[in-house]
Amino acid sequence: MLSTHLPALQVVLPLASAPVCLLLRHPRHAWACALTISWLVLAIAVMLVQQVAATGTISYAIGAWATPWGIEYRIDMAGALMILVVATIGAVVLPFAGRSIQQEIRKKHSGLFYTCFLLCLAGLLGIVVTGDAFNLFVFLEISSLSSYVLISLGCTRRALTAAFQYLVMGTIGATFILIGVGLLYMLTGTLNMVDISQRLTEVADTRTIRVAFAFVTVGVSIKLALFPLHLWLPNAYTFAPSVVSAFFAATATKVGIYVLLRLFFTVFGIGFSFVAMHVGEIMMLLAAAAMMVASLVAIFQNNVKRMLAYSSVAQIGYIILGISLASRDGVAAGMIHLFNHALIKCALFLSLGCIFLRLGSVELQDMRGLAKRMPWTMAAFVAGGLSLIGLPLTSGFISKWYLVGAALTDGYWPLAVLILLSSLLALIYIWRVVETAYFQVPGAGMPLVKEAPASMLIPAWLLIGANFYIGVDASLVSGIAHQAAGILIEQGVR
Amino acid sequence: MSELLGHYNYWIVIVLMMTGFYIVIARPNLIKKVIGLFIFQTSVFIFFISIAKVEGGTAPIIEEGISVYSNPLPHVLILTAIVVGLATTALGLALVVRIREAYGTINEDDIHVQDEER
Amino acid sequence: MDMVLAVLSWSCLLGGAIFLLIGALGVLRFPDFYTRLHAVSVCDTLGAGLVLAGLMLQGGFSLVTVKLLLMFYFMMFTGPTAVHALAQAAMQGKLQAVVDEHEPE
Amino acid sequence: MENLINDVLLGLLMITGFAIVRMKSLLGVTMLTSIYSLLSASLFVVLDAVDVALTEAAIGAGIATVLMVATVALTTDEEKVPRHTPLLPLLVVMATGAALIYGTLDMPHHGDPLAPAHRYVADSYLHDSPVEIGVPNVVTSVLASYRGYDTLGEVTVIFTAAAGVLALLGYRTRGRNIEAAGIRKQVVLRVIAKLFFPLILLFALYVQFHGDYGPGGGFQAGVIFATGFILYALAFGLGTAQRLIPSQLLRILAAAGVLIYAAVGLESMLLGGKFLEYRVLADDPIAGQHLGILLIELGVGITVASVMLIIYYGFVSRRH
Amino acid sequence: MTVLACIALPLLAPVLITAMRRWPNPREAITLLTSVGLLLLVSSLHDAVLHGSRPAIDLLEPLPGLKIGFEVEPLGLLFALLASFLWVVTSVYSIGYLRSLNEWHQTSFYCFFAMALGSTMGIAFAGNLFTLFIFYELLTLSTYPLVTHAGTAAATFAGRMYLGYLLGTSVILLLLALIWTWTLAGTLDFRSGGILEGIVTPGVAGILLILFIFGIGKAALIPFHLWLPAAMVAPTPVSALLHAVAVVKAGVFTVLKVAVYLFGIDFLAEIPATQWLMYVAATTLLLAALVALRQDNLKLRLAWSTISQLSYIVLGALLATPLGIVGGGMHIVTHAFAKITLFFCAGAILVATQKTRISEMHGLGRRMPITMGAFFIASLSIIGLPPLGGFWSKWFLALGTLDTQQYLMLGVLLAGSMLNVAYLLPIPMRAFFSREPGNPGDSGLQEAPSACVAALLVTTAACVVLFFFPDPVYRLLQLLVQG
Repeated sequence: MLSTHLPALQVVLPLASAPVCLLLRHPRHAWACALTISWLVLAIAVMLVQQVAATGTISYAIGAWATPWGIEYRIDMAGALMILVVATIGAVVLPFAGRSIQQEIRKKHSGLFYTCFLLCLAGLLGIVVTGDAFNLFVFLEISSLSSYVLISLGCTRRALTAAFQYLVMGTIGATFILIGVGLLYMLTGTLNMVDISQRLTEVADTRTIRVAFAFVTVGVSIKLALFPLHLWLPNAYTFAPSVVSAFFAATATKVGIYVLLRLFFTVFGIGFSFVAMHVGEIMMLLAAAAMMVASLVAIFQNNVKRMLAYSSVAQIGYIILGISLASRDGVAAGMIHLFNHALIKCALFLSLGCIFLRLGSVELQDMRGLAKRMPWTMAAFVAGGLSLIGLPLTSGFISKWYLVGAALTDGYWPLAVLILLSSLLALIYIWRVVETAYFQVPGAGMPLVKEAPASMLIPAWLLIGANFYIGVDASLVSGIAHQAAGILIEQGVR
Repeated sequence: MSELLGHYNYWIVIVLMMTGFYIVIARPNLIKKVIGLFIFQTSVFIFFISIAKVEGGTAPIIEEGISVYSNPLPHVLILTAIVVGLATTALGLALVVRIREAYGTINEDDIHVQDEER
Repeated sequence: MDMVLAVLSWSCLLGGAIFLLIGALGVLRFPDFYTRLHAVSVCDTLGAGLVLAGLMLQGGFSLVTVKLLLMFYFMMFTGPTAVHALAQAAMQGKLQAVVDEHEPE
Repeated sequence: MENLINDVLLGLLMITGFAIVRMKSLLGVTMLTSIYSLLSASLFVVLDAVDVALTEAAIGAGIATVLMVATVALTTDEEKVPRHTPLLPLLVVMATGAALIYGTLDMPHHGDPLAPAHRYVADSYLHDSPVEIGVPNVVTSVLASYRGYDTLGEVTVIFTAAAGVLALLGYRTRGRNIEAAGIRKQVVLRVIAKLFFPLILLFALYVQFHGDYGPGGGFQAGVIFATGFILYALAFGLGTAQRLIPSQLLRILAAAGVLIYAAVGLESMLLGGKFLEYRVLADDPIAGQHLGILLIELGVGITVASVMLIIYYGFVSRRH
Repeated sequence: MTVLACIALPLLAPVLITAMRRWPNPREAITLLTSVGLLLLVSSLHDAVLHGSRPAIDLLEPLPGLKIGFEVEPLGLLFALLASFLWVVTSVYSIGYLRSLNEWHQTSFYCFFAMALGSTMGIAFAGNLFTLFIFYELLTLSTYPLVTHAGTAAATFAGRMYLGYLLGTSVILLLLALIWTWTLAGTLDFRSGGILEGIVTPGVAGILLILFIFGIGKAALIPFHLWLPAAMVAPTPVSALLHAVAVVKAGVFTVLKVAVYLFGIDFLAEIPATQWLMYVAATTLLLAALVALRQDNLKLRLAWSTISQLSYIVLGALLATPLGIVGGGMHIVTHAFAKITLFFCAGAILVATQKTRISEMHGLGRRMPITMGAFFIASLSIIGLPPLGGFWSKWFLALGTLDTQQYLMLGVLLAGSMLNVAYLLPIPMRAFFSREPGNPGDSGLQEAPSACVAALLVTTAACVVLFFFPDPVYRLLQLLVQG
């Protein structure tokens, strides 16, 4: 009986436990509460994935109102994959948070931190499972508002300006989405995404719909930090608490990409998005620019968190590149990289979190000779870095393999070269860290630090392990991604 | 001509929206930015409510003897959006207060200069 | 009868509008804070009052008139209080009135 | 006549908007913003959106203004002249505006009753909701029942804002009376405030429970409720207000509101319905709908009111 | 199973080596035991392969159709035998070398050395190009710490060059070629006769070939050759085994595999780009030899010589004739023995006299007659004079050029050998026949530690033996070209 309510519970559980978390006075209790919930959420997510795999797309009518009148929760294979990503990262990051937050955030704020974390989790999950355009906006705002707060809790004052910058850009993005949804509603009279797509066929060739498309696309692109709308991201990731950077890098932008997928394929359809609006060509160009420019910028960063943030912008470029091909292979490649990059980036940010815990800094110059002091942490960083570069037997290799393959199949060989060139740039910036940590002698005034505690290392290594597992046997991920891409393309062709 | 008569309403609302948008992206003062966002959002609300208007209709509260009502759905959406807007504004202003305490200024250019110095 | 009511209500409305205009002009043209408060009070009392009266005449004996009466009642409280509070705040803030000793020629 | 009012209001909005761009005094800008909000609320009335108008007046012109004034008081009043000429923003804005205007060309005309937006889902709301839900105010029935989940999200959003303000500004929980000495002397103000305080709360309750039949509901009521306390706090000082309604209580109430809402949803799930399916709450589906709407509006009201106060306390207690 | 053991043994040895890090003797015993064990394991495969069996095993399938699997075929076996035999020798040598120089971080040296060997085994036995690519990258990564072993700024810089060139070419060009081949042919398995014939036009195949040949940066073709001289900052045993045998030979080995099993010899001959790539190889061959002439640092001269010699093998592969392939395969073996001897000598000189420059080696032959004698013999082998192994490989390569009427290439081969004479022979000549300025008297014998001397004697002897018994090598290569 309960199993039919899983889609609703998936979102309501973290949403309803957030207020409880606020009431818990002791930070430890709030942490335990958030941890339990995040694991339950993961369990639900796994069950949902199994359900979707067994029975196909799930639809859940909230309030039992039939689809165009009420709000529908709709989970297909792509959505299931996304839920899995978000829930997994949430469940992995929270054990890490216990220790890390204790150090980085003032004690009286930790309850609030976990409240906002759960809200953000609920918001992101809500975005994924909802089938209603306006409901998407609402949950987008839940996740955005909570993420502004989470970022502003970073320990320097620049966290405040980063959060403000994100707030301004994020709100502009959300308002653009709102405008787009309004225009769509104006011409179709409905808010349900599937319903919109059906009614859109009659009015697709109007200037209003074209503008609606443009606005929604730009709005979502701000959220997912597509080059050149990524300006909020480097600061936000750099100055947020370590856990938050890890969580966001793996989920927030990814969910944005998922929304973009939904828009292009489910709502507007390939014929409109890619043929009439040429969004494929535009996205391809921007993605290629992101891959090259952001990677180049990353090379010159001295703050490692910032370096990884720029690397994220570049990696988002990869994912968008796959999607812009609008072929089954391309979309599947994009989704595979979405999944893999979530794991990799999260692991990398977690290992930086370990470093920050002991060192109080993630500046490159402070990390000289660190590998001796924190061998496990640095090993995790190197393993993640190798995956980011895309060396074989890592998950990064699998996604690059598919991406290059998809680009070649569609005849875009310069893109294939660009993808590989950009991974070479990744090699350079990762290697700067490796050289500093392994081959330089620590300076005279460097503190004698210990290895990070196990509660923080285990989550990082779990992700690294998953990453290597995927590198060795990617059939599960690639199977889900291909199935999801197949459904999306099918919806998109109509 | 009918284009003009049928759409000038929307055009004015678009001008209003763009006024707010301009304040957000052109002004370095943080309070002004938040206010710009507020104006931008409020104007979008007006746009939605304009969509909902039905010529000759009344407020969507069912009463005997009235058959034409304005569209209630955008009203519902905007009720939600107003609250969301307030939440954003409150958070933005709270951030401004904290930024002022940390930097001693609420001018984006000055803040930038201070960040560069370090 | 209707005619008379219409004329009465419209003259009330018009009168109210004129007073509001005068008040606004005063706020713009008067030299300092305290004199401007004078102008504002005109808006609150005569301006708004006459408009409300005109509307009541239009509404006749119905729930609307009761609501308008309530509004008038509240405005009679809030307007003066607000002006009073403002003036006192200005006094406390040591805001000086502009006293122009030289008559313009 | 209606069109004329509409046009005049739009014109005033434009003037206010441009004035906000030009004006350098931030306090002045705040006032203009309040006016802008009030004007748009009036416009909403003309456009038949009474519920929205009430909300906009209470939130936009009311609470938001209070917060902006508080911020200006905590920071600075003057805006520096920007160093660079904002050419790029101007271009971006022009392009965005041009795109939107281009988009309007294929829109149905303003007020066109045959526009697709009015013909499909909205039409059936108007027809079916008296039968299915039995509440005259269609906005309430859509808000609370058909799209009740959005409203849950909305309550969560406002709850998030409270958590955010708490995290950013916090507040002093102990009642240290920090009102300026001046307010003590404001006898007239205090008397009037004392007089109005119960009236405002009464009105809030009216709006809360009259939402089914006329404009109103949990949001508006919550905001008005909070306004009453804000007035009280303004007249008698923050400490007094906090003794009346302590911060810790607000925290609990804010959480409780969201929990009530979620509990209604989960309860209907336990009773064999879908999430937020109110009709299973009572034997009679219509009664169930009424009960559900009543409960969730209560939850909304409680959360909104307490969140508004939390935010207000946060801003005001920041004053040194 | 034996195949897996061959790869796993050296990859797992580091665990034990690390466990024994406090006790040098057991630690080095483990290295020695492992290397001997590996040699035995690999040799046990020899007979089966010679009789036509091809032991194969598939491990994993990361992507559908993309397997990690191993298969023993003649060329791979030859390479594995070579590498594992020389590992035994080098282990002995490095124990003497490291101990007498008191190098730091010896444990990590042995660990990474063993891992590099494991990767080499993986390359040798790879059943498809994907597996080969994985171990190719693994080899780069596991040798990186060896290159930067010294820990100096120069070593770090060299490490950057090393990684940049090897990973860069492999990630951008080789991987691209790999994925492209996969999308075209749907498989990356090594099959006799190739997998590309009939699927792609010679034009496309030409582009692919260019990507492959340049992508295999370990083959050190101009312009991707600079990593090899840079890597000479590594300790001498590393240069000896890895940069004269394992790493560089892994590169040319891959070239041979690609030529034989991916393109197929016949199809390769049809591709117009082959001719152009041959010119590139010829240019590399001559230019690198010319540069070698001007090097004063002994190890650098040997490194440039290696670049030149590698091009012989690439050239052999590109001749696209059985004789050329056999010549290339032979040269892998003969050059390996000769070059490792030369490096051993260089190391021995460094250990005994701390001298690295050729200009300082006047009269060294009197003090280190064994070392310099070995140096002389190995030089002759590289030049290709009988009665030394190097003769056979050059012989077959020359036959290959005649077979395909590439007379220009024959000229290049001969000119290359002339240059070999010019840059190698002056060294023993100077050592034996000129006197140290300012130190006219005899200073007595001053040989390197006996472990070093023993090692270099073994390899020198092998150079000679190969001339008289080239048959085992030849038979394996014959199997390769016959399919």
